[in-house]
Amino acid sequence: MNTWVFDFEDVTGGYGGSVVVRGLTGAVAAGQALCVLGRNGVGKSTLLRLLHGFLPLARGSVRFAGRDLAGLDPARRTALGVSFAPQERIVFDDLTVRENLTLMRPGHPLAALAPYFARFPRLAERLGQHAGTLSGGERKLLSLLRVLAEDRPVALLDEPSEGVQSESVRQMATLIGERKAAGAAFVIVEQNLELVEAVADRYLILDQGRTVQAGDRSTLRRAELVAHLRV
Amino acid sequence: MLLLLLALPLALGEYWAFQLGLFFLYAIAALGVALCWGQAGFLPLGQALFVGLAAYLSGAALIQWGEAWWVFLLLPFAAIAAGALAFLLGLIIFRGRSESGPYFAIITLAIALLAFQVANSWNAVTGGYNGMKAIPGLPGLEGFSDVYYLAAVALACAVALCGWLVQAPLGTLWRAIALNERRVAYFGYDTAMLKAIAFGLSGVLAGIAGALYAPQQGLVTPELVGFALSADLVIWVAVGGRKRVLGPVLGAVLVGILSAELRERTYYWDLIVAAVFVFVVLYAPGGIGALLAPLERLLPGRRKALEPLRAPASKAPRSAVTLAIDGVSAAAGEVRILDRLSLAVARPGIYCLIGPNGAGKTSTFNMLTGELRAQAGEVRLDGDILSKPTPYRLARRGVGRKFQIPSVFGELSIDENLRIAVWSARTSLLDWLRPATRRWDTPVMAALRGRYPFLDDGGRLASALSHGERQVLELSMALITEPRLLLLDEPCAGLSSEETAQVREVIRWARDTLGLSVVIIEHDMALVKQLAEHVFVLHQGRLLAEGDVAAIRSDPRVHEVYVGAAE
Amino acid sequence: MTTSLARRKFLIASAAGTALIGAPAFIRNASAAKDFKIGMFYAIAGPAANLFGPTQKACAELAVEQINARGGILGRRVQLLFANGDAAVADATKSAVRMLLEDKVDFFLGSHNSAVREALVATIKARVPYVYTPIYEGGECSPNTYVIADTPRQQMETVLPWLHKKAGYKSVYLIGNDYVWPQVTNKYAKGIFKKLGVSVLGEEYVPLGAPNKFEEAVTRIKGAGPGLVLITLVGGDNVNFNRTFAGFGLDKNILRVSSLLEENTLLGIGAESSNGLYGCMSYYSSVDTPAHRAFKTAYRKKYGDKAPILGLIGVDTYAGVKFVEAVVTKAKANAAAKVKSAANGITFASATGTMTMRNRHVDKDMYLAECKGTEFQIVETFSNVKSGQTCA
Amino acid sequence: MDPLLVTQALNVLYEVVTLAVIVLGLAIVFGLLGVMNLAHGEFIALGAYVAYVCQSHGLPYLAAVPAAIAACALLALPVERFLIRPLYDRPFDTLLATWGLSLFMRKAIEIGFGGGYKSLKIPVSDSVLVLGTPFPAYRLLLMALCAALIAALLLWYRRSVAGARVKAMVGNRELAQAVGIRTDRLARDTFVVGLCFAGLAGVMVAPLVSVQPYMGLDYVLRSFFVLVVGGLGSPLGLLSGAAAIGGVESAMSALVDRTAGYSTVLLIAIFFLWRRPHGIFGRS
Repeated sequence: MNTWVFDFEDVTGGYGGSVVVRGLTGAVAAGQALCVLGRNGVGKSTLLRLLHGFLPLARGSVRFAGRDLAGLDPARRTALGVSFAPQERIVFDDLTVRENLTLMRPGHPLAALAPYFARFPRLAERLGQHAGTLSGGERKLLSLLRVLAEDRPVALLDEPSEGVQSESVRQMATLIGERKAAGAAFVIVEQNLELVEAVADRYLILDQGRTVQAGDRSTLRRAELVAHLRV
Repeated sequence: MLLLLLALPLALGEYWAFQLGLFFLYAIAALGVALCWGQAGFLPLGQALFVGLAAYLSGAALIQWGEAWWVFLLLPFAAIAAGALAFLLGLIIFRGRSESGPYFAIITLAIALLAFQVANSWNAVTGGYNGMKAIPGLPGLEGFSDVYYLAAVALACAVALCGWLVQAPLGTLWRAIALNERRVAYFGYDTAMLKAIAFGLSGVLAGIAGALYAPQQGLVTPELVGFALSADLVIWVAVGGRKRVLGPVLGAVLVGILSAELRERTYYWDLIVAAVFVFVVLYAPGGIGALLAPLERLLPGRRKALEPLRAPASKAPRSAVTLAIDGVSAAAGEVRILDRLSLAVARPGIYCLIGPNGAGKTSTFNMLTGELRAQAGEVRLDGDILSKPTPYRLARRGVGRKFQIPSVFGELSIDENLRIAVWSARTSLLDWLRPATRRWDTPVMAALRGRYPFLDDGGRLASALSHGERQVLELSMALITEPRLLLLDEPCAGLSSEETAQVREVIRWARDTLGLSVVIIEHDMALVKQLAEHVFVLHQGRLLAEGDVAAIRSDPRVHEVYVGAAE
Repeated sequence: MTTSLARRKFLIASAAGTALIGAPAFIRNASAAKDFKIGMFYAIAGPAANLFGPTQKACAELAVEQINARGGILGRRVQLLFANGDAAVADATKSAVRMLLEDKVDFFLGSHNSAVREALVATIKARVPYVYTPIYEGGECSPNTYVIADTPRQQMETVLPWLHKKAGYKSVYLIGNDYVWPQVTNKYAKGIFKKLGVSVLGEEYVPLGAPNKFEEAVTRIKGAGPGLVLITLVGGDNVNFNRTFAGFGLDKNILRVSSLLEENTLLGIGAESSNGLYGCMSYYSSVDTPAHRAFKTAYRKKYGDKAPILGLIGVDTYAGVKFVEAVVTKAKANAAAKVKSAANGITFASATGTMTMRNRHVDKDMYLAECKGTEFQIVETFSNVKSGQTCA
Repeated sequence: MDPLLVTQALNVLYEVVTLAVIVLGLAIVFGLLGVMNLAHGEFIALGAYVAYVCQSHGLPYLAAVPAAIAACALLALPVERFLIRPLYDRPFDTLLATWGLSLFMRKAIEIGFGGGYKSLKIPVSDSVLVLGTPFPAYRLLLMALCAALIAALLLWYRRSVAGARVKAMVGNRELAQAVGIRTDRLARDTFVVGLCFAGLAGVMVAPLVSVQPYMGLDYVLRSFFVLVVGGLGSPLGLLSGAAAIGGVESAMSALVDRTAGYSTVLLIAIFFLWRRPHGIFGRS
């Protein structure tokens, strides 16, 4: 009996019959973050979409709290306890910031989010605005806040720091750390080393759809990462 | 076949000859609908307009000069007038909006409704509600079954014409438009013109039906212009099968005649037809015509591979290209995508465009090809300001583009895909009609075939290719057009390292042989290092840095946007 | 021999009753040569099929039954062959060709719109006599063609002067659908108004086959303030207009005459909206004449409680069949010339009395009806009104 | 004030407001789900026939409201499951399939109820003085009801959580699934609600028009025109489209005649379909 709250094994699949990722395996326990790293185009986003049921698995399995998620659509996976923040089209442009945050939790007081708003006062000021009017960075923050507000055991985040100013990235890292301390688990696709170094408990480095390196925090070496991420 | 058709009235009698003659005429009009819908991918919902117009013209001519033998010579003009109207309408509508979805169908429907009101109210010319009456039969063909022969011959000619068009380059281009019109425009084709030609020809076919309808029936009423016949034509084509040449003929003759015979005897007939129609739309898009597929395979005489012909030189300019983007801003909604972007491509070579996601790389391409409107700044191609660029115009000036997700024409064969590229900027209207155009070949194409043997397996459908093969096919198509400037969006995404290496070599080879400027959006820094002679780094819609690979690597600003702030 | 065989088959078929309705069709074909065949076009399938079709068929079959009971026409049993008249003209044409060439009918009978009539005229080309029955705009003088229909003269010449005398309207407003029948009717009516010294305050036409609403037209009429509105709208437009007219309260002060107002349309208009509405046609189911009482008794007897509702378009096929009987009996043949000379001045039965054929149209009794709820109350009978048509 | 002018102005307003209600169902189905439902008019007819059946059984007119909603919902569910759901993202085929459905429903109504005209008694038959001019009370009531219905729907769409979820699904289907919205069910419910609104519109206009099997034809094309002119998916678009199509038709009919009104509407529709398919306010 393992202690993983979320794990996947031999995940293989891609778009429209083509295979983009092959044989990926990973796991995360409550209170941990698994960071998935690699250059653009190596299949990181594809992996997250396979994990959350947007794409069908050609092979392999995904489990939440030991339960096989095969055959469940994304909405049901979310309802079970796995939040998902995609990389593109990350907020509902036609809804206000408040609606974005409360869509699935009608009547839930926003006050519970006060600690988050304290870190991102600009969002608190814009509660009544349509999310479509926010800047790219603000949208990323809103997307993250939405997932944190959902307060589910597992969250899958696709490049949360993309386009976000470095000061805010540090705030993000702190928030994710707090949620980890409260027992939440994360799978984070990321290229920003600062964030990775701040939150990662385990990591997975991909190249051309395959795992080239995996391990826990103790084996995370900045120099190696840079080599895989950059020129 | 034709003999059988001509002998039919002797076997079935005059009434059936009359009935069949009428539905042969309808079948000719249905062939036109199928040409638009099954081939070029747009659905005319008011086709009766052209049937009716030709019928009124033909009726008027017969009333005026019905005794004279040369009235026969006038009838083609009725059909041509209908076709000309269709062509002009098509050109105006398609020029106004490039897509051909359901809105086009509703426009044609609205035009037919207007035409019905005109035909119904304009008593002096059309005879109003009661119709244009006392139209004499054609000289020497006054019997009930006499028009049958004319209709049978006309139908045979129409089927032959459609069969030939479907085989001709024009047919390939139409089918490509139906699959992905934007992509066809990127190959330098005037898609609005191509669609207008299809619509015009469908108008001619409808016109032939109308021109013969008048003498056959002796009466033309406004309902011939109206919605009911238009709707019937669509139902016949759908049930008969819109993609096969004989589909609409089967639909019109079988469904049409069954309806005419059974509607007044079977109370629930309309219910049955509606149910069959819905069933066909949902579950049998091939219609009855699909049942013919096994028969067609039995037919002998598959064309042998013919000797390739050397294609004429491209009409696009050949000189080296210069491109200058100067202070261009663009936005989508509230979000600013390009922010005073400036960069220049001054001489042939390989340029890489890099930057984090959302930096505006693909948007830069979209802005260049006119899909994203620039709000400020200007773009100069060869020194001329590009105002209102379109994919078609740019392709004509030697600018090609390959998309990130390969967008080859899946339901066409590899050969057809390649031909669309070869014909780009080399063909005239006449070439679109000549079968010999299908044999065109160029040294670039031959060289690419040499590098990629799968391209020789021309009969395979592009949709059956692997992801990597599709990437290669699309790159090959882009190169075969022999552009001066080629925009490549992640040409190696999803390729194995072996395939990536091959693509890299092909790009280098193309630069050398074609004197080409290539701008590549690329994330794979290893590839950038190997390929790029010059790198542009974009960040938040602006040019952050440029220079050779070494200069970029040592730039701290680039480092920061990629990996986060240094400690 | 063959005759008696045919008769026996007919008797067997009749005895077998409704269960065998499919079978006699085959048997009838076997006896084809001897029967007197009438090719009848009526609304079998189409928008009008449920409105008029059952009545058209029932009335024609009643007439045929009566004729056959007396021994048929020239000793030949009368047989009706049916084709759809509520169809595209090309469909009607091909049915006519089939009846001409394959069924070899002796007479055509049509109850359908004018466009289909033109199609039949163009197809038959006078080879076989053709009688056209429903209300129309007049002017049909094609050779070998006979018309039972009400004409604009027969309608307008009676109702307009009568209402002028009784109600004294001084001005009139014309509204109709935009096609030939309303235009011709209004042209005729305007001649009468001129003679009566009535001023025409407005004349408007609405598109045929378009989704029409009448709030604006009714308001315009309200502003014009005529004493009478002459309505030549058809079908649903007629219903909508009259409901809107009454909805705006104009029915309290302004009289209405509708040219094509039969029982179905009145049901659609409804009791609330029919106050002050008049019609003038040659048939209403409430006409009270000895002939009509007999007709209705026979009709009820044949069709029982489920009998289709009686109305002008439908009942006129009865007169049509009776005309065929009368004229062929007199001419002793169906050859064009003989029928033509026999037809002029011939008198034959209609559902309400008799009609007389002159100039290939008929002189007939016309009835002025006032709407009382959804019933027609006959307020005046005009005897032997001339058609005003002068076909040679 | 000129009483005729007042009445004609009210007529224009009446036309615009009732047209907006007639389009409402299609605005939901086409505007939000992108389903070009050519059977929209037949569902309006269905509502009108349900009203007729209720009235002829002596029920109060309001009883037709739940009855029509029930009838439309019962029919809409299988239609969504077997006709619409397999054809999402195939707009041509949806167009043709719903067209087939409309032919089917029309004939079925004819078989079920006969082809004759049905007349419904007007629930409120008096006139009311408006600025000194009498105007039929039911028309005024209908205008008020229509306005209230549209306002309620808009308010619901703007303020309610369900409205926000629909908006979320329409704007970003994938993210909607990611946050846990069962989009297939929500789309089904939206479709059913749209058709129920069509039925409701049928109940409302039934006393004023000729109720007959072919009545749906009168509504469907104009409804599409309204949506094309107004632009899809926005409540403001629905109202501006209804104002443009209904208002122009009514005004032209008042100033010239019906032929002018009808032709103008066709020409406006052709122009918008051709040049501005995203409506008056839309970006091309």
